[in-house]
Order: sequence, then structure tokens, then C-alpha cells
Amino acid sequence: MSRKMLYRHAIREALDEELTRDENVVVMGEEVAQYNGAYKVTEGLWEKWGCKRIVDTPISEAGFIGMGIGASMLGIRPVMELMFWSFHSVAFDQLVNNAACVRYMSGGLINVPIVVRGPANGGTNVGATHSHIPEGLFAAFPGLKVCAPATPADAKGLMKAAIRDNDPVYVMENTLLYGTEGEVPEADAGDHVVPLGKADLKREGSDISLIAHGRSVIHCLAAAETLKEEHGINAEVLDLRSIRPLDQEAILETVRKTNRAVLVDESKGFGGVSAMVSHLIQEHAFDHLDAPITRVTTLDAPAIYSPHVENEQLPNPKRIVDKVLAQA
Amino acid sequence: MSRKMLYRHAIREALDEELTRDENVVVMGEEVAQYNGAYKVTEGLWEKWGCKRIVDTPISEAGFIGMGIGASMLGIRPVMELMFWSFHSVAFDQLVNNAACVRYMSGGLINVPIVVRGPANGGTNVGATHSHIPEGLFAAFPGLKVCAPATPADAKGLMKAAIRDNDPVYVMENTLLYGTEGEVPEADAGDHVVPLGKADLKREGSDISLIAHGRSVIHCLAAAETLKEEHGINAEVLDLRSIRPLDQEAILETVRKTNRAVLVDESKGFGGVSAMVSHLIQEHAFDHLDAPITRVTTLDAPAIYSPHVENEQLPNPKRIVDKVLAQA
Amino acid sequence: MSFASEDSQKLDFAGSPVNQSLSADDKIELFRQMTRIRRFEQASLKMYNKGVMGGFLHLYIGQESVAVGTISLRGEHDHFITAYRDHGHALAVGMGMNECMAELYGKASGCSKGKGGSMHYFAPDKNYWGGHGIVGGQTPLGLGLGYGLKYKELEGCALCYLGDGAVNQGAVHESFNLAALFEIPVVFVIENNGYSMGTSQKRSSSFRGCLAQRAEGYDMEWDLIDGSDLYQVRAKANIAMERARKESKPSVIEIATYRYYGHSVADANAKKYRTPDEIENYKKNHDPIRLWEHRLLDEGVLTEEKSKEIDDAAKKEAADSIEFAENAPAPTVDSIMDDVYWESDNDTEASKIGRHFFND
Amino acid sequence: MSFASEDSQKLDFAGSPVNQSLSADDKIELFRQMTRIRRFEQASLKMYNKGVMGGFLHLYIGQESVAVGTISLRGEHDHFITAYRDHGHALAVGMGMNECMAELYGKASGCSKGKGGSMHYFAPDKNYWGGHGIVGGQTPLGLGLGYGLKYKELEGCALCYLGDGAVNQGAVHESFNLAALFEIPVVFVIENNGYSMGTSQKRSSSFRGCLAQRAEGYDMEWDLIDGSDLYQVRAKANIAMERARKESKPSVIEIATYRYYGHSVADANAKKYRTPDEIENYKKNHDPIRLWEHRLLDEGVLTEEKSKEIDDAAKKEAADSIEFAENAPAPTVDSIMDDVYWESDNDTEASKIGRHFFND
Ligand SMILES: Cc1ncc(C[n+]2csc(CCOP(=O)(O)OP(=O)(O)O)c2C)c(N)n1
Ligand SMILES: Cc1ncc(C[n+]2csc(CCOP(=O)(O)OP(=O)(O)O)c2C)c(N)n1
Ligand SMILES: [Mg+2]
Ligand SMILES: [Mg+2]
Repeated sequence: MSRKMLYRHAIREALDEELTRDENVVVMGEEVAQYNGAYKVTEGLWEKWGCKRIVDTPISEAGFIGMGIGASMLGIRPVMELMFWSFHSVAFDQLVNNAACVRYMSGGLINVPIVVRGPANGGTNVGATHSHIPEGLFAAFPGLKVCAPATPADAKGLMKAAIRDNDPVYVMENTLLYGTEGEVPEADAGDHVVPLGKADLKREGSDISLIAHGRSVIHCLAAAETLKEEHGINAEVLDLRSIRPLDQEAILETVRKTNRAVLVDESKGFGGVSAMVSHLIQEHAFDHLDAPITRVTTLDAPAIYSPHVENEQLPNPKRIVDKVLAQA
Repeated sequence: MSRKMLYRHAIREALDEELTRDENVVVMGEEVAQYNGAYKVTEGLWEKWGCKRIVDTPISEAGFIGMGIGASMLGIRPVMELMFWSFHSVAFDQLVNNAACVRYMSGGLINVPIVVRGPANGGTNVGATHSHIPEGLFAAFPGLKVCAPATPADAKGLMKAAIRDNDPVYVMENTLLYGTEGEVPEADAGDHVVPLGKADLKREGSDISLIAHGRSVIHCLAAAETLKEEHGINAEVLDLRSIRPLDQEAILETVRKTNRAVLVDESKGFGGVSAMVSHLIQEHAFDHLDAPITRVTTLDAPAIYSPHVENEQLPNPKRIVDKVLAQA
Repeated sequence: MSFASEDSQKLDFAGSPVNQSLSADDKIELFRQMTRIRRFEQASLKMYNKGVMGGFLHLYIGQESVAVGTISLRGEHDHFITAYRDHGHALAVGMGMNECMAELYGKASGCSKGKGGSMHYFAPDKNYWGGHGIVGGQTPLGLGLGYGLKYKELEGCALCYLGDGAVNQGAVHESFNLAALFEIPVVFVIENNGYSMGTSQKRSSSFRGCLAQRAEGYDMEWDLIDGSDLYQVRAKANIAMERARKESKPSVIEIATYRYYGHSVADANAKKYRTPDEIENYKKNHDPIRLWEHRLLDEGVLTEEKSKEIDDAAKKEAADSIEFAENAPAPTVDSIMDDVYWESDNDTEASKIGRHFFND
Repeated sequence: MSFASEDSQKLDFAGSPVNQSLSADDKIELFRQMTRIRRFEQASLKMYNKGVMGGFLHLYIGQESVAVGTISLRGEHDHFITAYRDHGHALAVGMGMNECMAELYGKASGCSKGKGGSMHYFAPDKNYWGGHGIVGGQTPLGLGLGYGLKYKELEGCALCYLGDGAVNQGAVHESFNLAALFEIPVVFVIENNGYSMGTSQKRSSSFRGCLAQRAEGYDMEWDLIDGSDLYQVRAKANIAMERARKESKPSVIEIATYRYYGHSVADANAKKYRTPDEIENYKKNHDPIRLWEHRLLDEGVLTEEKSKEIDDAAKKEAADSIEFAENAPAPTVDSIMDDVYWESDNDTEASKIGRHFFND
């Protein structure tokens, strides 16, 4: 049984359920409590759970994220919101050193069961500093886990997995998905947990594999429809969901089936998740490739503000279709 | 005409010459002046140039790097040392937002002619937080330029190019190379500038391309000797030198010649420069590849301290030889 | 929320030398500047609500005296930098409404070619260095402007504005220490409007006395200013600016002010975390433009008529800027790739070596 | 370099309750702890110079009273965290010399399995959370330990040590504000040894009075302590710790101390930026171990004989730890991949889904 639900509400439900399940779960961040969250993801939680469990912080990302890491070493399970994931830049040391390395440097004596979450995307005309897409950046640090849900159901399920995971998990949401709707299993139908490390075949196809995560998955699905209707091309769409751990098997499987891949990634062209996926495919499915792997990424400049052109800087269905046609 | 010179002295000479050439050049950082630099790269410069041109800063990387960026908008040309590039983590916002985006966000009204330099490498048993290898990380940000010299001559030449460049350039040096010696053109033989964006074929070969940058180049050269002597394999060694701009043509040329590539990169396995280079090769030289591109990277854990095994975590000649043999 | 003016004894700063030296025209000009800012922003609000702009719109309405008062003191080598609430400073330094409005519209003739938007106005030719979106992130840059002045041995100062929420960013602390240690001619101006988004000052900061007093920890001078009194803003800011210019010593000044609207126009809670009374009280008793207007009427410098004329002109200027912006060309998709590297834009030798851009 | 003891009137803190309550054995135990730290470090220095270790070695010699004095006050729910100069705290919380020495040797039986080295000692079972290499980076973690205590409603406090150079890191400022704002039971202990590497305190910080006084900017309590006087360290630290435990209020305490050696053993300039006189003066007049020893001799608690016995035992313990470390097994190459993820180490279901490691 399932019901329709907004992406933001699916995340809120995950938080609410985990707050209920484990008294050590605490939600922190700027404006998450009394203001209900800048993007209303935490709406109502402060009213329900009070000041101890839902905590407003000052604008001190290094301070409060480090604080959460420290508390997590004592068994607290902070779920910390970055109002934008872009603000990772002022908390970077805490995110990549203290969270990622403390376990290792202590020879495994410590673990850091934190979640850091918030939106990580372009497309809302907020300019260069507010539009970073850091999935690949963080996945590059062993010790960290990263996921990026594309649908309400995945958002809920991955968030619950992230909170229960005993390692630091960085959940990259998307402001443009918060208001999208999708089927989510009923709360009383049992725990809806989507494990980290499991990709999801969002559309079956035979001619080419579109591999993506986050909002790019939605673009791929739209592109696949156009390809089918206008060009008779049957594209398969694989949603990575989780970047680290990464479902390499699912990636190789779809490529072995279609023998072609277009990777869609909101990162800029140098690096990103897609460069890594490309390398893995050519390394492990070399003989299955009928053509070079190509990518659709964000045009390689800082994010432009202008609403007139920002969508053209980002991956979009048209750019995906063009890239597929160029290959096929 | 050339003379033998240490890598650290080659960098110092570059700084000294540029300090002479342009009165707006100022060298800043922790312990760079009175202490002569933690790794003695700036030795003697404070004595020669005084407190205005060679500036000791407190341990406030975000503060002093941001300060340098601000000053650069007025035409000052700060060359800022991070005692370890690893300390980028506490200055990340200044490095990837203010330095990289201010030009763009102002529609091109501003430029930021700064250099940030310092060692970026593993292998000195200083543990996880001090051994980050961020070439790929920063090259991913349009607006930034990144280079990583492997020899004294390149260190001098790239440093001079970096200082003269009107965009932010991040120079990744290597503590383990500071004490290595090499030929450097005589100072009076004319300006020795190595342009950014030009790779250097450090060894010609025909059977396989080893593509690397920084200290990995030295490992590749050693591995190439072993491959030649013990296995009759003639490896070509391409030193990227500059990561962004990247000499894609040189990469494709060597691969088109040898039809095989092993990429050697001190980054961890997820991402890094090598994942990007791998993607570019398969995209643009697909039909020239006789085998999947493989990589030698740092074992995918935070940097271990133990001197007994740290070298095994890093790329080294033996690991490169093995990887080549596995492919050939 | 506390206004300095409500606690402290009312002093009259009209007699301070820097105010004494104002001609009647100068005083009217200050009025005109504040009025222009308000009318520009009201116009932009109207158009934002019509959906013609993207992103955020952080209005400065209520705070006009801060930008106008401080920037009115500028000398040739004074420089300015602020956060994302940057329209007021932009107009005060002399940017035109057209280029500012066109920027909001994301047009190619916007001040930042449509690349920066509301948060990123720049005019280096007017010593205005933005417009920055990362809270506190502009603080080291402001410090750097002062550093540059000192390096070049110019007599000037850098004014670096930041919010009451921004003071708790690490970069601010590092900048304060560096400024004091290196004796940099910079004035950090805390525009304390009582809130960082929905968080009142007392929920974001622990402090003694006031936020500016933290300067003592760095052995730096500080002052607290009632932003609703333009004479006071000028008198006290001038002391800090002169300290910078003449002694190369930094200061922190905190200016108590208020914003009428939400944090940004998208702030749906603007009336929840602040009582209507609080907002009304400010509008009625502390509005810097109305207080200045009355002051000038009292002084006989301004007439009701002249005031209306100025206001009408400002309204018209704002309306014209909308028309300009609407007719301005949008950036092309190709232009997305401009303005990334100076070397590429200038087609230099360096820009031709190696691959600079990684578009798929 | 200024020692609190040289400026301030000499008070005797022996009479404070927390010192009054010390038995003769307790006092001797404090002596033993400090002696053990010194002997351990001297031994490690000797071996470092023989080239058997890698990386850095930051010696605590001269500062022993800080770790021993503060940690001697601990209760069940008190927690400790420091920077890279972490051997003293490690031994003071009860870690064994063997595991500590083996860690320096990079051996698998080191306290961090050879993964952390000198800068990264940990003993969570002894409430010791490291050992951190990024200057100032441990400060938010220390705050978080206090946060955790408060969240769990335990009566305890977190002691977070940092250096005089570290105070200018942004994370420290953010932590101070958060601690005061949230009323976290944490004590920030500035171990002021006068230098950050080769930079004297006055070249790195601008401040009024002392560094701890910056706490006033956050409306936080602070104190300045003469680290050469163990009674004083205990008496004053206890006040801050009790404030944390009983009132859940943070403090900043600054303890004036000194390091005999360079910043690390690799510091070739140790005798350039400090005069030999300065070093000698400390050794002669301020050495915390010698002063404590004399005090106990004066009090009749200790005899020369007993002192020598303790010292000999410490030396032997250190020598034994070298032997232990030398014979301990090195980590295997395979073990490099352990201790990255808890889930992988515990072979959980989650660890089996997807690729976690990207070794070529
Ligand atoms: C590092 C960072 N964190 C959070 C934000 C989101 N944010 C933008 S403005 C703001 C409030 C700032 O308040 P204040 O400094 O008082 O300035 P005001 O908006 O009142 O002018 C927040 C939280 C940001 N832009 N940057
Ligand atoms: C962020 C960062 N910057 C620089 C360094 C290099 N570094 C290590 S210790 C140190 C000096 C710190 O001095 P202080 O805080 O006084 O502590 P002490 O060494 O005296 O105990 C420096 C500059 C670092 N580890 N981390
Ligand atoms: Mg504010
Ligand atoms: Mg020190």
C-alpha cells in the first residue's frame, strides 16, 4: 500500500519516524526548528518534538557540524541540515577530516554516526556560490557515504538508512524536487528503508543506458520518452541513488545489456560522479561498449544567475536527447 | 646553459625573480618569513625582501587567503603558502567561492591574480588530515587553475607562469620532491617560464603510456626502467604538469601511439585526476585502445601513519609495474 | 530587538564637524539617495512578485541610512564590500538603477551581465566590490581591500558590511584578528537588523553589551550607532573611517537598524518571528528616511514640495529602470562560458595552451 | 613570553578545597604522572632521533602540569580532547606507555593500530578523544562532547585543549559562541606555551589582557592560570569544571606554560626564535615538575629517595615500552583497508551492498 506524497514530506516522515525510533536522533541546523526549515522539510517537527530534539543553530556551519560529530562519538545521532549543501565550503574541515578520518586515525575505536543533509543542486537562479553539486567531491573521501535520492520514496527510504547507518552519510537533496510528488509506501506497511549502495532501474530499455542520480534521473526519464516517441530509441534509465557505496554491478549490467551509455550528472565537466562511472564502465565492460561513453554535465562555468539561461547550463531532457542521438 | 638545483631552491628562485620583476608580488603564509618556511622553500627571502614583501600570518587560513584574494582585486599579486595543501579544508570557501567565482559573478569586472602554493602529497607519515591530494578536487572548479610540477625545472617554470597568470593558480608541490635535484636553466639564460596547460613527455616509448603528474611521474620513470630491463616493455611517460588547463592533445597523442594507458595518480580511487583523464581518453581515443585503461591510485582509505606500510598505500614503482604487466 | 536609540540618551550629532560641513544641498542629496534606494527596491519587489526574476531578493528597505550615511563619507581611496543585501550600497556608490534592475531580470546589460543576480552587484570602477552570498565570506575580502590600500600606501579605508547573524562565522573572527594584528585600515560595519533570517539576535549570539564589543577581544576600537539617525551614523562612522585612514587602525561599528520585509521576499514567516507591533513601531518611530525628512523640514532645508518632487523622481527613475530591464537583451547560452578566466576572455597566449573548459 | 607567575602576585593555592582534599599519596601520584610523561617523551625523542619513527613528534615536555593538573580533577563523566601535542594527556588519562610507544613506531599494537601516529592517540574507554592534527579542528568536537553530556543529562564536563596559535582559527570562535549560547558544559583550555611554531604569541594574536579574555565577547567566564604551579592549575581548573558540571556553563581558561623543545622534533629553528636565556629561565625557575617536587619535599610528603625511585621506575617503564614497541608487529598492507567504515569492519548487511572501496 502506498500513497502520494511530496518529496519534502517524505523526508520529514523519515525524520519523524527515526526521531520516534531512537531517542538519540537529534535534528539540527539553521532555521530547522522555529522557522520550520528554509525549505519546510522539517515543518512541524519542532512543535512536535521540542527544543531538545529539533535544534536551531547560529550561522556557524563548522561549529555546529563539528559539534554534532563530537556528540556522535558519544552515541548521539545528529541529523544536520545544511540550508544549502553549498555551504559545505565553510565546514569543509569538519566534513572531510573529522567526520571521515576520526575512525581511521583511532584505529577503529570511534565511529561517527551522523547524517548531513540538505539541497545540492542548480536550477534555482541563486548563483555560483549557492549552486554547488558536491556528490562526487565527498564520495572521493573514503570514510564518507553519499546518496542523492530522485523520488519521494527513495528520499524517505535512503534518509532512514542514512540515519541508521553507523558511518557518516551525506544526503544530497534537491530544492527542485522538494515539491514533486510520488508514491511512498504507507507508514504502517513496515519500515520503508532503501539501503545505501543499491541502484534502481527506473526504466527498462534495450538501446542505450542513461545513468544518473538526483534530479538528472527525472530528466533522463523525460528524455527517454522523447527518444522512444520521436526516434524509436528505447533507453534504459538507471538511478544510482547512492554514490558511495556505489552499485557497480547494476551499472555494468545495464551497459552489458545496451552496449552504450550516456552519463548524466549535474556536476561540472571536470570530474564529478560521471567521470568515475565512466572509468569503471570502460575498465570493467570494455568489450561491451559499442561507442565511447559520453556525458551530459553542467556547462563548465560557475553557475549563472540568469533565469533566461540557467536551464541551458544544466543537464536537461533536450541536451540528453541530443547526446544520445549523437552517439546512436 | 643549466645548473643542478634542488626543487625547493628552484621554487625559491622563481619567487625571488618574480618579487624582483613586479613590486605587487607579495609572499604570505605561516612561518614563511622569519622562520624561513616550514619546508625552507622561502629561505632567505624575508632577509632579502623584508616585512612588506614576505609576510608571516597567524594560523588563519580562511582569513589570510581571503585577505589575499581581496587585495588581489586591487592589483596586488599575493603568492600564498599553505604549509600543507591539506589545510585547504579550513579555507575552502575562500578557495572555491571567492577566488573561483568572483570574476564570474561580477560579469568579468574583477580578476583574482593569486597563487596558492604548498606541498600536497602523502608519503611522509603525517597521517590522514595532513596527506590530502587535492589536484582533482580543485581542478573541478571552473575559474581555478591547478598544476603539479615533478622536477625542479618545471617547479620554477610553472611557478613563474602561475604568478604572471591573471587568474587564480593553485600550485601543488611535494615535500618528498623538495630535496630532489635536477637541471634548471641558468637564471641569466632568459626567463624560464613553463606555460600552464602543456604536458611534457618525460620518456619516449612505444608499448604503453604511463600518464601521471607530480611525484608519480618519478615513480613512472622508475617503473619504466624496470619494465624495459626486466620485461622488454617500452613505456612512454607523460607528465601532465598542469591539471587545468589540461594538455588533452598530448594525452591523446601518446595513447594513439601506444594504444594502452596506465594512469598513475596519488589521489584516492574514487575520482581524482585519473578518472577524468580516463574518461577523456575513452571518449576521444576509443578506437585506439587495445585494452581498458587502468589506474594506480592511493589505496582507498584515509592516509595511514605507519612508516612500515604507508609506501604501500601510495603509488610506487612496483605497483605500476604490476599494473602494466596485468594489462600487457 | 533593541534599538540603541531606545536605550541610550538622545544626543544630537548634527553639530559634529562632519555634519556641520554639510550644505543644504548635501543634506537633500542624502535624502534623495535614501529615497531612491527605497523606491528602487519597492519597484523590484513588485516585479519580483510578478515572477519576472529568479532566485532571492533581499530587500534593504528600512536600512537605507546605513549605506547612505557611511558611503556619503567616502574619499577617493575608500572601498566598499557587503553581503547579499546589496542594493542599497550599490545605489549609494553611484550605480545606476537601470543596470541594477536589469541584473535582477537576469539581462545581459545588468551590472554583472545577468551572471550575479540580486546578491552579486559589483562596480569596481566605483570602488564597490559586491555583493556576496556566503554569510561572512566577504569579510576576509574586505580586510584584503584594506590590506591592498596599505600595501599601496594610499590613504583610504575599506568598509566591510556584515549582518548580525554573520558575526558567528569563523572567517569573521579570523579577519578581526588579522585586521588588528596587521593594523589594516578597515572598518567592519555590523548592520544589526535584529535578525538572521528567522533567528533573533539573542538566539544566535552570546555576547556582552553588544556584538561590536567583541572587538575588545582583539584590542580593537568599536562603537554602537543608532541607524535611524543619519547624523549619528555619519558622525560615528567618520571617526572609525578616519582612524583607518589616518592611523591605519581597524574598528568594528555596529549600527542598529531594521528591515521592514522578510529576510528575502521568499520569507513566508516574516510576520511570525517578529510581532506586527515591532514592525509598526519601527516604521512609525525609527524609519531613517522619515526621520531625516522631518529633520530637514525642521531645519528648513527641505520643503514638503521638494520632498515630493524627489520622491516622484525616484519613483519615475525606478519605473524607467523596469522598462529598461524589460527591453534589455537576455544573455545568450554561449555567453555562459565567458567571464570564467581573465586570460580566456582576453584571448591571451596563455589561454590558448591546454584545455581550459570541460564541456562534454 | 610572559608567565602569569611573573606578573601576578604569588598566591598559594594549596589551601583551596580541591587541593586540601589531596592525600599524600595523591600528591605523589601527581608527581609520578608528570614524571612518567617526561620520561616517556624523552625516550621517544631519543628513538625518534634514531630514525625509527615517521612523521612529526611534538613534545609536551615542560607542559606536564597542564594535562596532569586538569585531568587529575576528572569525574566519571568528564571527557578530554586535544590537538597533536597529545602524549601528556594520553598518559594522564591512563593510557599505557606500551601502546603509546608502539603507536609512534607505527605498530599494529599501537593505541591506534599504527594508523594515527604521534598526533592521533585515542582512548575512548578512558574518555580520551584524541589527538587531532588540524589546528583548532578539535574545538567543535570538544564542544560536541559537552553537547553529548548535556543531551544525555549526565553531570560531567568536556575539557578541550588548544594552543595559543589555535585561538585564531575560525572554528574556535564558532565553538565559543555555541558553547555560551547553548550553555554547554565545556572548558576550553588554552595551553599557552608562548609560541605557535616559530611565531610568538604577540605576532599571531591581537588581544587585550590575555587570550582567554576574548571569552568576554561571548559573555563567558575565563581565567588565567600559572601552569608552573600545579596547585593553581587544579584550584582554578576545578572552578571551571564545576561550573560546567553544576551550572552547565562553559569557560575559557588560559594556562601559561612553555615547551622546552622545538615545535616538533623537526623544528630546526627552536633556538632561533627563542633565546637560550628564555629557555633556561623556564627550566630553572618554572619547571612544573621540579617545582612540584620541591613543594612536596617542603611539605614532607616526598623524600629525595622516593622521588628518585619514582623517576627510575618511569625511566624503566619508558625503556620497556621501547622494547615492547620494537618487538611489536607492523601492520599488514591488508590492514590499511580496515577501520574506514564501522559497517564494513563489523561485516553488517549494509556493508555488503554496493561497492564501498575504489581500489584500482
Ligand atoms: C555560510 C552560509 N550559511 C547560511 C547561509 C544562508 N543565509 C543567507 S542570509 C542568512 C541570514 C544572515 O543574517 P544576517 O547576517 O543578520 O544578515 P541580514 O540577512 O539580516 O542582512 C542565512 C542563514 C548562507 N548564505 N551562507
Ligand atoms: C589548520 C592548520 N594550519 C596549520 C597547521 C600547521 N601547524 C601545526 S601546529 C602549528 C602551531 C600551533 O601552535 P599552537 O596552537 O600554539 O600549539 P602548540 O604547538 O604550541 O602546542 C601549526 C602552524 C595545522 N596543523 N593546521
Ligand atoms: Mg540580520
Ligand atoms: Mg603554542
